[in-house]
Amino acid sequence: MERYSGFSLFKHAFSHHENWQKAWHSPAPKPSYDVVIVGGGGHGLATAYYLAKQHGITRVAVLEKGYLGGGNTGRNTTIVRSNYLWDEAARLYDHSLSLWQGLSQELNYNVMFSQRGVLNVGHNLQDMRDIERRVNANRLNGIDAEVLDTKAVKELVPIINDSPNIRYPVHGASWQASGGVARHDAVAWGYARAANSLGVDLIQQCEVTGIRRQAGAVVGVETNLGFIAAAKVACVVAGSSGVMAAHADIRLPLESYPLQALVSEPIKPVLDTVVMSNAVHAYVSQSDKGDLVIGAGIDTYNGYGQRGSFQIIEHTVSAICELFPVFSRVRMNRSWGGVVDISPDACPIISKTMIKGLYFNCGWGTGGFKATPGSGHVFAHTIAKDQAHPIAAPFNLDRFNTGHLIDEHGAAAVAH
Amino acid sequence: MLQIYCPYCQELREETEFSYSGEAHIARPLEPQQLTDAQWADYLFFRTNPRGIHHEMWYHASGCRRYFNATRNTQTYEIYETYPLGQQPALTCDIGGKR
Amino acid sequence: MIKCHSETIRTPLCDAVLAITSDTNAGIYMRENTFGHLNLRGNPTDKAFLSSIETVLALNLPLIPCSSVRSDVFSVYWLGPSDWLLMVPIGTESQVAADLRDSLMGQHSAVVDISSAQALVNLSGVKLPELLQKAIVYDCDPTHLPVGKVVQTTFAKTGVTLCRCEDGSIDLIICRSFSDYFTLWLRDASAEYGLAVVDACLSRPKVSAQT
Amino acid sequence: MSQPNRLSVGGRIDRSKPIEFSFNKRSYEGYAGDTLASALLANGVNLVGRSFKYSRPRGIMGHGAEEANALMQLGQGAVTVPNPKATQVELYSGMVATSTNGWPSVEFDLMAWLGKLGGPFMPPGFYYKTFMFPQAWWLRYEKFIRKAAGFGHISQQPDPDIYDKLNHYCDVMVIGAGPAGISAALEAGRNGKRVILADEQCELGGSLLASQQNINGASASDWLGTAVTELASMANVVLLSRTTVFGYYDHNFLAALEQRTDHLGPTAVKGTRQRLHRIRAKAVVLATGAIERPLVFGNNDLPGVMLAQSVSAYINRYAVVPGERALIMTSNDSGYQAALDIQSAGRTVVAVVDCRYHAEGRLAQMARAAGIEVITGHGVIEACGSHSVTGAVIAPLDQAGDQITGAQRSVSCDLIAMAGGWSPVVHLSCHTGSRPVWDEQLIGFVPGPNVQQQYCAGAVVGHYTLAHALSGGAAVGAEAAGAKVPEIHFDCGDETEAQAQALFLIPHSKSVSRAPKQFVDFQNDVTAAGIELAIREGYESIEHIKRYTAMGFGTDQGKTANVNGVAIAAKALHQSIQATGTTIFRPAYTPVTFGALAGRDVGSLFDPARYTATHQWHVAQGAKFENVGQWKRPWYFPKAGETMQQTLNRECLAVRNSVGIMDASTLGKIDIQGTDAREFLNRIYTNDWSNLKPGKCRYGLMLKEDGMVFDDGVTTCLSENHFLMTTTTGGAAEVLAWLELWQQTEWPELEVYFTSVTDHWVTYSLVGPNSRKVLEQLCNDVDLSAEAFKFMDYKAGTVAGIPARICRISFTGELSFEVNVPANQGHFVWQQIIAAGEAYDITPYGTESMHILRAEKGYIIVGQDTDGSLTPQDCGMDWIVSKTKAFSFIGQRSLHRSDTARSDRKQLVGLKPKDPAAIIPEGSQIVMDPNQQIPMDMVGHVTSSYWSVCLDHGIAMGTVKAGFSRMGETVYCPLVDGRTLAAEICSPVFYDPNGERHHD
Ligand SMILES: Cc1cc2nc3c(=O)[nH]c(=O)nc-3n(C[C@H](O)[C@H](O)[C@H](O)COP(=O)(O)OP(=O)(O)OC[C@H]3O[C@@H](n4cnc5c(N)ncnc54)[C@H](O)[C@@H]3O)c2cc1C
Ligand SMILES: NC(=O)c1ccc[n+]([C@@H]2O[C@H](COP(=O)([O-])OP(=O)(O)OC[C@H]3O[C@@H](n4cnc5c(N)ncnc54)[C@H](O)[C@@H]3O)[C@@H](O)[C@H]2O)c1
Ligand SMILES: Cc1cc2nc3c(=O)[nH]c(=O)nc-3n(C[C@H](O)[C@H](O)[C@H](O)COP(=O)(O)O)c2cc1C
Ligand SMILES: [Zn+2]
Repeated sequence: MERYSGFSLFKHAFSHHENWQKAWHSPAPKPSYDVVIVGGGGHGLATAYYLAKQHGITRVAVLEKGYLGGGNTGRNTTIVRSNYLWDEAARLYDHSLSLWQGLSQELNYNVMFSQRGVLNVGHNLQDMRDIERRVNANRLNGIDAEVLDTKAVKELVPIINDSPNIRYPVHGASWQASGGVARHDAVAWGYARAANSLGVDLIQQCEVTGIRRQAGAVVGVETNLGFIAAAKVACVVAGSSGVMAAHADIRLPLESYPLQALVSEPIKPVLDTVVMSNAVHAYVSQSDKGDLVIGAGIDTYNGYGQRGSFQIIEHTVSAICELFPVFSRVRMNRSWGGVVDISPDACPIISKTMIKGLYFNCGWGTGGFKATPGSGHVFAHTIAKDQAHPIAAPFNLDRFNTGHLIDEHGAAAVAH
Repeated sequence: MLQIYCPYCQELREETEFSYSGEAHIARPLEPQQLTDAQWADYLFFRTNPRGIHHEMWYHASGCRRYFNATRNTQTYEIYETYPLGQQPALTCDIGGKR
Repeated sequence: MIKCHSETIRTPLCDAVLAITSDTNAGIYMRENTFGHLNLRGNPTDKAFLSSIETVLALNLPLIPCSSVRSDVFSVYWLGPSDWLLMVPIGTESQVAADLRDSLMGQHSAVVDISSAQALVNLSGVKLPELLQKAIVYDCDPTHLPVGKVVQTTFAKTGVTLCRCEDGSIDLIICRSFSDYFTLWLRDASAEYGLAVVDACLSRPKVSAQT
Repeated sequence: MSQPNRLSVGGRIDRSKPIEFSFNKRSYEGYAGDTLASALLANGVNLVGRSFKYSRPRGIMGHGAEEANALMQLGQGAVTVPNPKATQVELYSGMVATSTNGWPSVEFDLMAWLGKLGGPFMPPGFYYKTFMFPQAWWLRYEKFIRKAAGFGHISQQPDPDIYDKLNHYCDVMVIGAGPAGISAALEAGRNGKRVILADEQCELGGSLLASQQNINGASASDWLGTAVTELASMANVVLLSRTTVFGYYDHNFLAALEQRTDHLGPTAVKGTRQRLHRIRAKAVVLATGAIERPLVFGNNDLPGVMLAQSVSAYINRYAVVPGERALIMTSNDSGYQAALDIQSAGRTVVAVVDCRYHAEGRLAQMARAAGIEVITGHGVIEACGSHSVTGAVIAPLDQAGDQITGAQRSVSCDLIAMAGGWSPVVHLSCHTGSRPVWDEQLIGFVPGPNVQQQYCAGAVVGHYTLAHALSGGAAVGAEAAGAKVPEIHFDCGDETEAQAQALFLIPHSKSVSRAPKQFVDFQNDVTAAGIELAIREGYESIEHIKRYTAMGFGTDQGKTANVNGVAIAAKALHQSIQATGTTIFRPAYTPVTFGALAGRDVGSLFDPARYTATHQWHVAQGAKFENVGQWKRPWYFPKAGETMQQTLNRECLAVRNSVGIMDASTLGKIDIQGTDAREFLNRIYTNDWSNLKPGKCRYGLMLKEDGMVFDDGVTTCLSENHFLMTTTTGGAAEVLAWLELWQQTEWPELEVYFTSVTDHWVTYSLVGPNSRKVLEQLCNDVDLSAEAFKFMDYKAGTVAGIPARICRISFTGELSFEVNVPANQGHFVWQQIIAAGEAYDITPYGTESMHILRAEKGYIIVGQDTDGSLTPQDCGMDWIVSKTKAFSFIGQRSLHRSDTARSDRKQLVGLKPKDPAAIIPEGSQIVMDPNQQIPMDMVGHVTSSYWSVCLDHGIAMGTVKAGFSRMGETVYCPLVDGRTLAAEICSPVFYDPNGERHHD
């Protein structure tokens, strides 16, 4: 792999950038692999990378039905934080956050992980109780977190409406300074490039249409490019997990819903942090290009359409205008949707299944981008060892049988 | 932005009048105590979640307050039919085919 | 602020932040009409149920979805397949409810007084169509919402029951606790047309403008 | 003359209405009817901004929504608008506009030096390759990068304008009021259908507004006038100009933005600035026209390089010729129109350069006849000039347009009009999920298969002649209306056109990577070389190319860029354009103001606030309010000079020692009737309702099917088959839907009806040892004595003469009566109670004191002490879970799952601070070992905590792992401020543990 650096850029400029190597190759699939990863989103690519890097398993193919990173990885609002309430979730997301911190260097691809801080705003007494609870739990778990009062919020975000007389006044917020945003596409591409350089095959436009089994164990996958043999198949297909499960004649505790986001036209920077409000359902940050990146709520109905209902956009934008009246004259440039896989406890499933050699990593719902490195890391372990990584263990499928859920939304901790 | 035909009000109404309440035709087990944890979990949490034909329940929350079923394509969002609870859909996967 | 002329009664809109006006050029006129409201539940396929109702009200329950029937005394709105709203002259609700319960004795039915739970607001004026378009996602065009049709839908962010009156005006039934939101919204949305409030008090039987 | 490029006759501008405006601090004059762009061009201003990445000088290239360069900062102060396109801004008097980029000025931009110097080091994706070292420095690099972010700026003042929305229903929605749309609307309207015709421009007419053609013998503008008059006369037709349909959603729902006052300027009389139209249509007619494609050649971004159609539009519609000496570069017939227009405007046409070897179309012949030089088989390979066009380099091309075949030569000119073919405006049809299809013949993408009831007419489906647009429009208009297609003939004399040539990148003598920049996406500085580089690096999917280069990411969403980009990529990938595909068009077609999307749903109307019938009284008493769900509940009633804690102390003591009153009207109330009501309650609640007698109340707990506590409240048996259920304030609507769900879906055989009566009844809790004495004064038809009216009894009677339902229930542990009267009489009864209570110093109290008083008794608040993860057992409420009911109530089975049945789950216990003066903050986490290193093992958290004035110490409730078996043990709460508070695990019932007080 050719190393990227300021120097390499400088060097290539003199040959008019005619000699850059491919970031990754697009080979035809081999007849068989040790591990087939279905889904070329951030999680799938990270899984492939860590399989190769940490476990030395390089006979790996990532099969992607569209283009790499074209799923939710390419359509999320890029918020990264780890201030989750429950110990299990906090451990998982914080593991991820620690991997984020050296990721650009590790991948030699600048994923622009920008720790500009994340605010979760509270609007009523119960919100504030929940915030206190979460921040305390975070601190004792070793995660940086603070409770801010209205004044401190205003200092961080001068344009926020801090009037006490509005319908949803800002009572305060939780603040994770180490949270922030990252460049979503770069995460997928960085992992793709690094995985490919370790020998992983990245096969795009390859849709898995069946999972072949023999005697209760996986033997490979059917695809539009033909059968590909593999003793281990790992599904990391986010919103399509239900469809994938059906290929193996199993069901998952998941439903897929449209989730929308939108961007404004680029404006001169006015917002340095990420501001999230669960109560009014709006999340906003400003990108390095100047556009406001805004996350909306999910549609209430199941859907695979990668688009949602207009009233969701209307509601989100009115919430944004309520929090930030100065945005009223800004204009929406584009809106889009993704398909998120919602689990009953708002926590992911990182698990073996009853079928030998079949693994699922899904259920990240509205908030799995931030987990990309950590998720890939623990999932690779789970696949390689056929045994859950300790951090992943609580996120097994069996929890739905035993009742040992990790109820992140029960505690009003926001997703994203 | 769906427009849904309420089989009770007998006209098309805007999505905002309704609330969605998940997959249809999931009967509550008559004797839950007889089930294993896994069987119970299957009823509680596990869903078909298909891409394509989906039978689902809607509640006409801001209208007649009736629950009813709909057959909808989760890929195109086209609604093929709505029908009262207790009835079977006219269109099923086998007829309509998966998309 | 609307004054209330009864010592004991304050209808939902009494507390709403509107002044009564005698504006005759307003684009929108609003008044609160007061009735007793009874919610009526029963099985429409049960002849006994229907006839028990008819005995008391001297009219047939509307069975066609989204329809209403009216007599000199009563109006009945279809709300759902086993659900009706009965409006009776104010003050008679307890009696009518009792009569209905007597008549329905032994049948699966329910008569519930909800007179205080809701307000009936009548809106009229040349700008009414546009105002309705602002607030309501339902198609309120007279071809679609003709006289007598009853529709439960949303008014901005609250629920509403609509009925087109003989004179083309619209009756809106809103929830008591949302009446402040309703009036705020109405005032804001009709500011460009002029809004006249034509009395909103229960105890005054006749419409008269006062400030 | 002050407007050197203005023609003295023609156009749709009003020369009698001159308009003053300023651009970049210089004053100019235009006319009514101008856009900012046409006025600037009239004044010879063609340098209007700087490009985003390389800070290159940019001019106006288009005349409408396609404009990529001319982004403005419009207006000043609170009303300033960032980024409108000058081509879409109608000129008004006093307009102040500035460029959005360029420092210190657009003419002399320092960033341009950076762009020039740094340009070679800034290929697509350069930032992914650098700024990585040292690791911690990214934020610093980013600070610098952010300095260059954004185009316009926003005001820090609140928006003074208002916005609103209108909902529409129609039979036929026609989008675009060019010849095709007008013709369609006429037919649909004539058939009596409800029709809406919307167009983004200030006048209906589309391309007719700039057309020199005739229709059936009349001039285009006369035909248009007649048609619009007819449409306006139809009551069933709504005409919306200045209205952009920006989104086409499912089930034929469309969203459109109408600009109502923007064209009047900020000082105009105020109305709604912009209006969002929300339209549900039975059928949709897309007549959105086509956008002309630029040609991609070296330095094609110089000011003075324009779309040929735009040049014609400026001349014919605005009477502005944007140059003296024009060179036209075309790949199809339409470039000749611009040539003819320029010539008839009296300016010089240097030549028409046509890449085709044969150019024999009608317009080409007319041009030749007019003496215009036509150079076939050539291309403009490069524009010359530093701040604007001063010339061009042309060269002969091979037939395919791939290679330069001979010597190049320079020509001098100050305007290059480019006609690269047409891109139908397929955007809206894509919003519905349909993908456009490449048409080899038309050389453009046309709408893909219809997903909804959608029709297309005119240039959007490649019907490029006026006659075809008109007749096609009439046909689909009739079809969409369900009517017979009329036999109307349109004679426009434009039926013949020669085949266009596909030309997406004009070759240069140097290779693409070395040639002067050949721009594809002007706004985002994406060049042909950039696209090729992306592909070279493996970003082969068109979506990767888009994301890697930012092609189509701009505020113009690639209207002029995407097709060229796709074609260039296809060629580099050696695959067809169809196989390469487009990127996805998404809403918004053009940008939409946030304020309009929000409409009235801001400020106090953002979310309804619900009030009780006694609210005004609370306000008059100076109550502080708490938001609970949508309700405004009195939180506490401070008296002058009191701190909050003093108020709470006073309120609590009043309740414990005399009498207090609380407005509990917000509790949800559901009337439940039917012979199976009891059975229904048995199934919904955890406890047994079989033997609750009429006249009795009982507390109930509801679980979700997963076994977790979901809601609670007291249900009263009014008569054998009649119950009144109360729910939490926030849960009321959800509980009603929940009851309906089970009854309608699972147990339709159960005869039971539910009616919400939350708003009908007010509920006043009259609480304290003197409560009976107060009530006795107002109630003479109920025996309130302890013997006759027992704890958990219900009786009907009158209070202050008003029919009332009275319950003896208690959430505070004191003797108390809950008085329910119809809300219309609520305020009256409240006042009577207050008056009657005067002798006992009756004290109104709010939710906060209520919380303290109930916590002293260990009663839970669902949603505060529970969070969806606690079972009744976890809450210490196993006593309320019936073990004998025949039917497996909702949630029961889940309680027996292996994890849920564990005895060491987190359990809700009382916590007594070791330091009696301490109040442990709510939300504190609980640990067993305060000295453990982080990460600490947390065993639970504090859910409720208060100062109990009655007990004179702090009290708290919280969850603790295996808490029930740890009674008496000490736990610790490490606080943010470094303190650690110790507490003893105890029973949550702190006060009157035997319940003696409320029983007497
Ligand atoms: C609008 C929106 C906003 C969000 N905001 C945030 C946020 O701010 N912060 C955050 O942390 N998270 C956020 N998320 C969630 C986050 O995007 C996802 O959790 C995360 O990106 C999931 O990554 P993934 O790799 O698992 O899935 P994906 O990126 O969706 O990848 C799955 C891939 O599988 C492929 N695939 C599916 N079926 C098949 C098949 N049969 N064969 C082959 N390939 C197949 C798909 O094409 C896809 O590329 C948001 C999501 C959305 C939609
Ligand atoms: N000679 C050629 O090759 C050629 C090519 C293209 C067009 N034309 C001419 O163009 C005309 C085609 O007529 P037409 O009616 O199809 O197109 P048109 O360009 O005349 O009208 C389209 C109208 O739709 C509007 N519009 C586009 N998108 C919109 C949206 N989302 N919301 C609101 N308005 C929107 C545009 O502003 C425009 O006014 C004919 O007169 C034809 O001669 C010629
Ligand atoms: C964080 C983020 C920022 C984006 N910014 C822009 C933008 O500035 N302009 C734009 O056109 N699209 C932007 N997009 C949206 C993409 O164009 C695209 O809509 C999205 O990735 C979904 O893909 P699809 O629309 O092709 O389905 C952004 C997307 C994300 C996730
Ligand atoms: Zn209905």
